[in-house]
Amino acid sequence: MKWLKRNFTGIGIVKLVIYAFFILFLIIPLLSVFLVSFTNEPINLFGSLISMETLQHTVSQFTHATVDNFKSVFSNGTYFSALLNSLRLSFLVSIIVLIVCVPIAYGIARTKMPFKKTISALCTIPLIVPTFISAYAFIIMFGRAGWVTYLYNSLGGEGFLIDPYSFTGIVLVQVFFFFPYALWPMVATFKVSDVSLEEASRNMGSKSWLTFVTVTFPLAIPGMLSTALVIFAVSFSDFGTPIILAPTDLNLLVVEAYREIAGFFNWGGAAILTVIMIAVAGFVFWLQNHFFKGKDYGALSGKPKQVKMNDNKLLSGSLSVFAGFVVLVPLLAMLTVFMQSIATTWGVDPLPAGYTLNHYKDIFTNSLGNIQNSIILALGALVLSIIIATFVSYFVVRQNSTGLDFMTTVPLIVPGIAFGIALIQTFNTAPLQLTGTAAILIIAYSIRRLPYMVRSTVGTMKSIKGDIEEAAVNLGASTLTAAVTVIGPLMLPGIAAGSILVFITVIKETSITILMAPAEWAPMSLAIFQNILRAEYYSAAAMSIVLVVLVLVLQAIANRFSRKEL
Amino acid sequence: GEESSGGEGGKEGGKPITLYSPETPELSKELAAKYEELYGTKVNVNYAGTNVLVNKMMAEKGNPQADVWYGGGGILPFEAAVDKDIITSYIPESAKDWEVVENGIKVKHQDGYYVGAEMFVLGFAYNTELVSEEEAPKTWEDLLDPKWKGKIQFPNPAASGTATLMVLSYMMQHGEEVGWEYFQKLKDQANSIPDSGSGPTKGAAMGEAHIAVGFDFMAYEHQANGETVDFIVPEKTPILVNPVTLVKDGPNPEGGKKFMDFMLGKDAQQILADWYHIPINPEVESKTPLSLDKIKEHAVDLDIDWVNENYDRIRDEWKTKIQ
Amino acid sequence: MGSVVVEKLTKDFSGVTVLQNINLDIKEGEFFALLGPSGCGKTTTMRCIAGFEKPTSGVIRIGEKVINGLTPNQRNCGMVFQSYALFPHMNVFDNVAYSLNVKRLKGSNVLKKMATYTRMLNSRLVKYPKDIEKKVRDILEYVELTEHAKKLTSALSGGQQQRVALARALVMEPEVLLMDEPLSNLDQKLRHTMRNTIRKIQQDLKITTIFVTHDQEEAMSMADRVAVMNEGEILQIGTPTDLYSNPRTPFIADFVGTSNIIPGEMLDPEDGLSVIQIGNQVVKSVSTADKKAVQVIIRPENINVLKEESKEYDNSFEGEILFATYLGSIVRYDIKVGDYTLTADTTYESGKNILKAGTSVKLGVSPERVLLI
Amino acid sequence: MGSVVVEKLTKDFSGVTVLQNINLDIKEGEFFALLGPSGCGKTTTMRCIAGFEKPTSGVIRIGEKVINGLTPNQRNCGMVFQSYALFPHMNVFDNVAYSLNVKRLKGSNVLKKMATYTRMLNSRLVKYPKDIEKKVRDILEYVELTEHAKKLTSALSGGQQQRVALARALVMEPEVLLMDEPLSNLDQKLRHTMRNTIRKIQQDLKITTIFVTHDQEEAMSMADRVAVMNEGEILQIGTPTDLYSNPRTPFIADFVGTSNIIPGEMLDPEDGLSVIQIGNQVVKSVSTADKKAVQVIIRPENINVLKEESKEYDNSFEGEILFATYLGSIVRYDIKVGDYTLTADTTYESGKNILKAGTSVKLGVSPERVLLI
Ligand SMILES: Nc1ncnc2c1ncn2[C@@H]1O[C@H](COP(=O)(O)OP(=O)(O)OP(=O)(O)O)[C@@H](O)[C@H]1O
Ligand SMILES: Nc1ncnc2c1ncn2[C@@H]1O[C@H](COP(=O)(O)OP(=O)(O)OP(=O)(O)O)[C@@H](O)[C@H]1O
Ligand SMILES: [Fe+3]
Ligand SMILES: [Mg+2]
Ligand SMILES: [Mg+2]
Repeated sequence: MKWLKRNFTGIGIVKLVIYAFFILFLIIPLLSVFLVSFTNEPINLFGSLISMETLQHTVSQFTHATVDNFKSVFSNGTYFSALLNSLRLSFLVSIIVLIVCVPIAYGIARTKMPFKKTISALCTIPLIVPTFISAYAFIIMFGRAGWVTYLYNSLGGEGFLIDPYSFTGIVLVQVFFFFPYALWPMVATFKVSDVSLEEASRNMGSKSWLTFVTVTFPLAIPGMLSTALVIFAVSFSDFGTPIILAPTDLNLLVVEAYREIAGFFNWGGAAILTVIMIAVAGFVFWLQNHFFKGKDYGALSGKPKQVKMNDNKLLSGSLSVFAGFVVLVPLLAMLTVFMQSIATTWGVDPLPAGYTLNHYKDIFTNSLGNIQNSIILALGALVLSIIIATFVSYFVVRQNSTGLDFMTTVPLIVPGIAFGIALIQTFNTAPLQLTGTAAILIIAYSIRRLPYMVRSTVGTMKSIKGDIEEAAVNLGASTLTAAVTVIGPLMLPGIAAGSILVFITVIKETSITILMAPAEWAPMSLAIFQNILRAEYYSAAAMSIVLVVLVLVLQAIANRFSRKEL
Repeated sequence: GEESSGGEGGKEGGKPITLYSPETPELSKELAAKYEELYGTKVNVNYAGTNVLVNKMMAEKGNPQADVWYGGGGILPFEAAVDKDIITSYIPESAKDWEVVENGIKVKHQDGYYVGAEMFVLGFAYNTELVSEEEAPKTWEDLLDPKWKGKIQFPNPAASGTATLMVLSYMMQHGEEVGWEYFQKLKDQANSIPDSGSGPTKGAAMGEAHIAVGFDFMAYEHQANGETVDFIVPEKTPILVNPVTLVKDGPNPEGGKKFMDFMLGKDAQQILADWYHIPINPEVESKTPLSLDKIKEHAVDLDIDWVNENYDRIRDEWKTKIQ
Repeated sequence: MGSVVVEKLTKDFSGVTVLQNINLDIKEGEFFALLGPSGCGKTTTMRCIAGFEKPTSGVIRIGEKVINGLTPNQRNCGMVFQSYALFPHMNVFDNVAYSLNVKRLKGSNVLKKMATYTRMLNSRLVKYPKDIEKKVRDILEYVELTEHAKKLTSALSGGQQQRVALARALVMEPEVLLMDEPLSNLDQKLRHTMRNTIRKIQQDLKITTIFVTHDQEEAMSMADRVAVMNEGEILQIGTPTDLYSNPRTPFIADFVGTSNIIPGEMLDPEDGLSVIQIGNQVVKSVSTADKKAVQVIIRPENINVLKEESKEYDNSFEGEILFATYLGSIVRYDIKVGDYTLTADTTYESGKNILKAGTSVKLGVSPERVLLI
Repeated sequence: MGSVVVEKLTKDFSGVTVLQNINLDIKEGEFFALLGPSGCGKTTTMRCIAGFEKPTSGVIRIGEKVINGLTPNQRNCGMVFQSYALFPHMNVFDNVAYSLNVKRLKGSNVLKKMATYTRMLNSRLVKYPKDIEKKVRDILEYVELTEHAKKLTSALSGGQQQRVALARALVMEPEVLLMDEPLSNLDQKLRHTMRNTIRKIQQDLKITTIFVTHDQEEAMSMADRVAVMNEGEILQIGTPTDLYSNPRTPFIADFVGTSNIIPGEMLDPEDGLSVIQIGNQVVKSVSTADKKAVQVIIRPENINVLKEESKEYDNSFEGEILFATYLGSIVRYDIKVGDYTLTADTTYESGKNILKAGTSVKLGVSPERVLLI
């Protein structure tokens, strides 16, 4: 009773709704897939609630449950080595990405770096390109017949400049194409930091870099770790890159899981691997929480300070050069993709055999509807994730809802195909028949991409001091109103960063789309995928270019819009 | 559910048919359009990879959404689907009198769970700028020639059905011990072993590989796009039909059956031929240099039951035995 | 209605007791000051009343209602935060108008609600209604910020920010107003104006007010009653004059205005006056104590610094100036008397010289000005 | 070496002039106070000197060196920020030790450097060397924070935070020390101790110090010289007594201690004293002015409130008590005299009654206490 009373406030209801949402659309579906690892057959949980027959069927399934799958997975040594390989890859990628991102993020958020706008725009591009396209682009550049290899060899080099079919190759592709996942949230963290602290440090004799290392950087650490978790998970669960680039002796856990499920329809095995992956994510998550418990510094205080841009020419110049170098690789890859999109064919030679615009013509005659669908679906998912993420980060930071925090991190690590199957299995029949609707697609997108938003907003939220919110509540606002009118707007940098990530990744999402998109809602990513399917790499490339242009245009519009409003 | 409403199908209009097809989307679309043109019934096409579609059908078991399923890179996924209890038996009139196995090729399921619509040949794609026709390997053993070291790609048997087929057929012919020895050597020849069945052929087209293992139509499709690839049918090699089948408890079974009839008819077979597939209907001429007649002496005898029994084991052993 | 009662309030922070058995009984409409050294628990007490800290134990009531279980926004306590806690994304006007907007959200119709919400998110989109506009303008005028109304709070000076915090709390006309050093960053002139403004609003609206200040002059001049705290405990509660004249302990005497505190020993009374032995001198006092070892307390302004002996004073000592501090209207001398150093304040008269260190002086103190504790 | 010279300093914020033609000439080792109403530009002046704001025009020199082009860390100016600016990720000890760590980074060998870096990032990994440890301990003792050394700054009370900020600036022993209201959140007792501490350190090390305070008593008692600012301009610079006795404008007179300022008209002098007509009364003064319309300035403590007429005073008026404010050691009366309201301060004597509103009184002012501007 008391509990009810305490939680039946506006914000309490919101919390309940969010929990219900996640339990319904994430936990139960995943649970049902997990159960499959015992029964080896699809299970209809909700159906069992309304139909005796289904219930009996389900019960009989459970009576035949075995733990064979577990035995076979745990007795198979390859999975253990796959796990170790995956961990090695993800840690390495996370660390390199953090190192690469810190200077660029600082440059964008806090300096008057030359070409800032251009660099910012270029930094979103790597996200837009589907991983297999970027992996192929990498081959076209660095492969045996790649143009970079060609240049390198004609300059007297031997063999590869970089071997794309190697651990290094995978690391490089992931670093260069995943770094924006960390970059944008980090930019947000730097944007909300309190400048007077840096001034204090400078005043005590620190040079600007020392100030950065000892004050700016440590203050950004909570936000940064929050995003490192994203990189870790994205790298850990990416299979697009390794499936194309992994040398045969490098087995990775996701790839194994993907093979189990996609190649052999072995849901049981895949479910177990997924559980292992979630456990790993849980461990990393715990690690992060454990080491940084109580270190939410709250730099943005109730004594407002103005953010001042660092205009040290040397610093901003070199940051600009560094950022330029980092975006150069994805940029060249994009250029390669672009060349591919206007090529008739592109074989052994360093340049395409001929040029054509037919691929683009095809797109504009056949796929305009897909583009429209993509935008609508992505906007839907975006709005849903903004709302959920704002509240989730509020609960996580202010009310210490670690459970919610973890729950919104899990989708990062669950392979898309597993999550899609889980959703179909759960929502394919009455009482909750949602498959085939745009609604479930939007929900699935939101849940799957929400972590990017949550990580980013949690980071920003942590830098907002509690006294500001207390003041709002003290002035009579309910916690809900305070969250919406004070905390929300202050989190804008974080929300903006998250929005870029969510919007783009939803637009390029394939694994769930293939499984769940109804024909009338087929988005762009599905069209690209189909082109890949029919080996139409040139059209796929053209589509990717269209996607990139589309996102850049939308981003420019959003920028202009938001600058006017805020 | 919406089963109660809707007509019997077959007449003008009628209840739409849902087709699940992992084959080239444009091809499937053409098939659907042709059917609609002929019978006036709308055919909704759902494309995705074979794996995705099978998983989808498994997940949808409580309330299946598809009526017909066409294609899957050969019969193996269909054999598996029989066990998964997601397809049901139906053989069109025109295929009633076919033997189950003709010329060593299994063309339909013994209990009628699927029927072949076209032929796939496993062979070698090669980049014509890098390799001349004479040089190109003619037998599976030729692949071990040292001159191909680091120049071959083949799909990964741990992931791709096409590749597992290659492994199994070799083992059936030469025994397992010789087989493992062979594949260890083949693996050492390869510069990449992608997961996807079509990956190696793509690699050959890009010049990443000189020789690639894959199905005939993959190479011919690239060739038609202007890429410098061609295809060799090895001396003895697995040849498979690519089937079409009726989904169990689909929303429109009558429509599904009619569509299967259509698939074996001349109109559909012509479309397949136009997409460089080898039609199963001998009356329709192939667009590629290959035809049923020309390839049947290359076919190895495939004991599909043996394949079904040993599939999982061999795949697991591949993961541990081949380093 | 608006009385505030705190009973046996205790508060721990991870095991460390910060407040111990705090009891307050603040009457409706009273102006109540909390006085105490830095870190003694004043802010924590306020935060418990406002609902931002959960008391470890104890009961808090506003009017008749126990409010322990209420959320901060249900308590109707305005608060001026020691850290200001301004909304950095809003301009001065929006900051001040916040509570009025919130009020408007209650019970009004949906359209109005929507409009108010929008205004709270971006005040350029929806205009303020006349009544809010007027109220905010008025209070901004009071705190002399009218010309800064449209500035972001980050473009304000420290004192201006503090005034925004003050205006924001005053405008909501709460039942109970909590102010945590609301004037600490203002210059003396402005402080005086603000004190009058606060006093006026408080009396007009009969808001029960609790006020933390580090400045006993402020506490003395504004408060109806003052509570002196130290180390998480309340030492004495009383009217300003009461505290000044009858401090219960030397600590209080010293804290409420500077004091000379000297340990002494009671001798037998003489002529109805107590006589106390300090070192080799004696001091006479009108007050009495019922123990032998006493603390003698003399305020600096009650020590008269004379050039020559004067019969006027019953207590008279010889001393030597150690140090002189010029404090504007007064000059403070540290004077060596026997083994002790006494502090004495004299009115500064311009033109007259300040006494140099080393000067010998006579000190006179009347027995009425000598307190015994 | 450590003198600070500011010449024609001007500062605009997006077109609005906040500082106008500021000229300061602060001698080496001088203790200099900036006094002025809230928002007048004190903090901005400091920030220009410390290098956080770029002057729109003007030259700033420390010693002989023009420092306009130097970055803040090259200026060796310690600063106590009005907003404290404590590092929230460090505990009290690490905050205070920061500048000492930074110093250690210069010129020492690589190993030591590495160790220092590590310590700055996480002080649990590398111990502090004895000398830093000792210095920090000492300064923490001065500011009475020894027992809080290991706390994160967010777990401190407002006053404790301010003391950390103070300690952090003092420990670095800079050439020039800038302090922006460093004592505003401290209680009077602690303020006194801190004033002495600051003064002592400043004199020991001969640090040129610029000090902003809202409290003229503080400015008067601590500073060698005081500059009074208003609206971005400097009005007068002088020693405390100078400012108090000879304010150049009524604004300054009023700002440096409370004043009664009354416009009057000069009549012919009498007995060597100026005679000024105010309303229908006359006032005599020892000071003179060479214009007719003058401002008469009388400090509240120089108005003696008497029960009966006294011959002692050359100036004597009749008045009626309007209002009495109790300020601890003094009682302040607002008294109606003719058309004017005067403020008068009297020493409070416990036991004696405070005069009630409505009481008729006589006021006496000696001509030496009447200032003309
Ligand atoms: N970044 C800014 N943009 C615009 N105006 C500003 C900015 N910073 C300060 N100001 C204005 O400049 C004036 C002087 O500010 P400053 O902080 O120097 O005052 P101050 O004398 O320190 O006052 P206080 O005693 O209240 O701290 C103020 O009116 C303030 O509003
Ligand atoms: N979150 C916390 N964790 C641990 N100790 C705390 C915390 N908050 C406050 N304290 C301690 O509690 C004591 C009382 O703090 P409080 O803020 O109430 O003091 P205060 O009387 O307001 O002092 P000031 O006048 O300096 O603002 C202080 O010693 C402080 O260090
Ligand atoms: Fe003060
Ligand atoms: Mg406090
Ligand atoms: Mg200031």
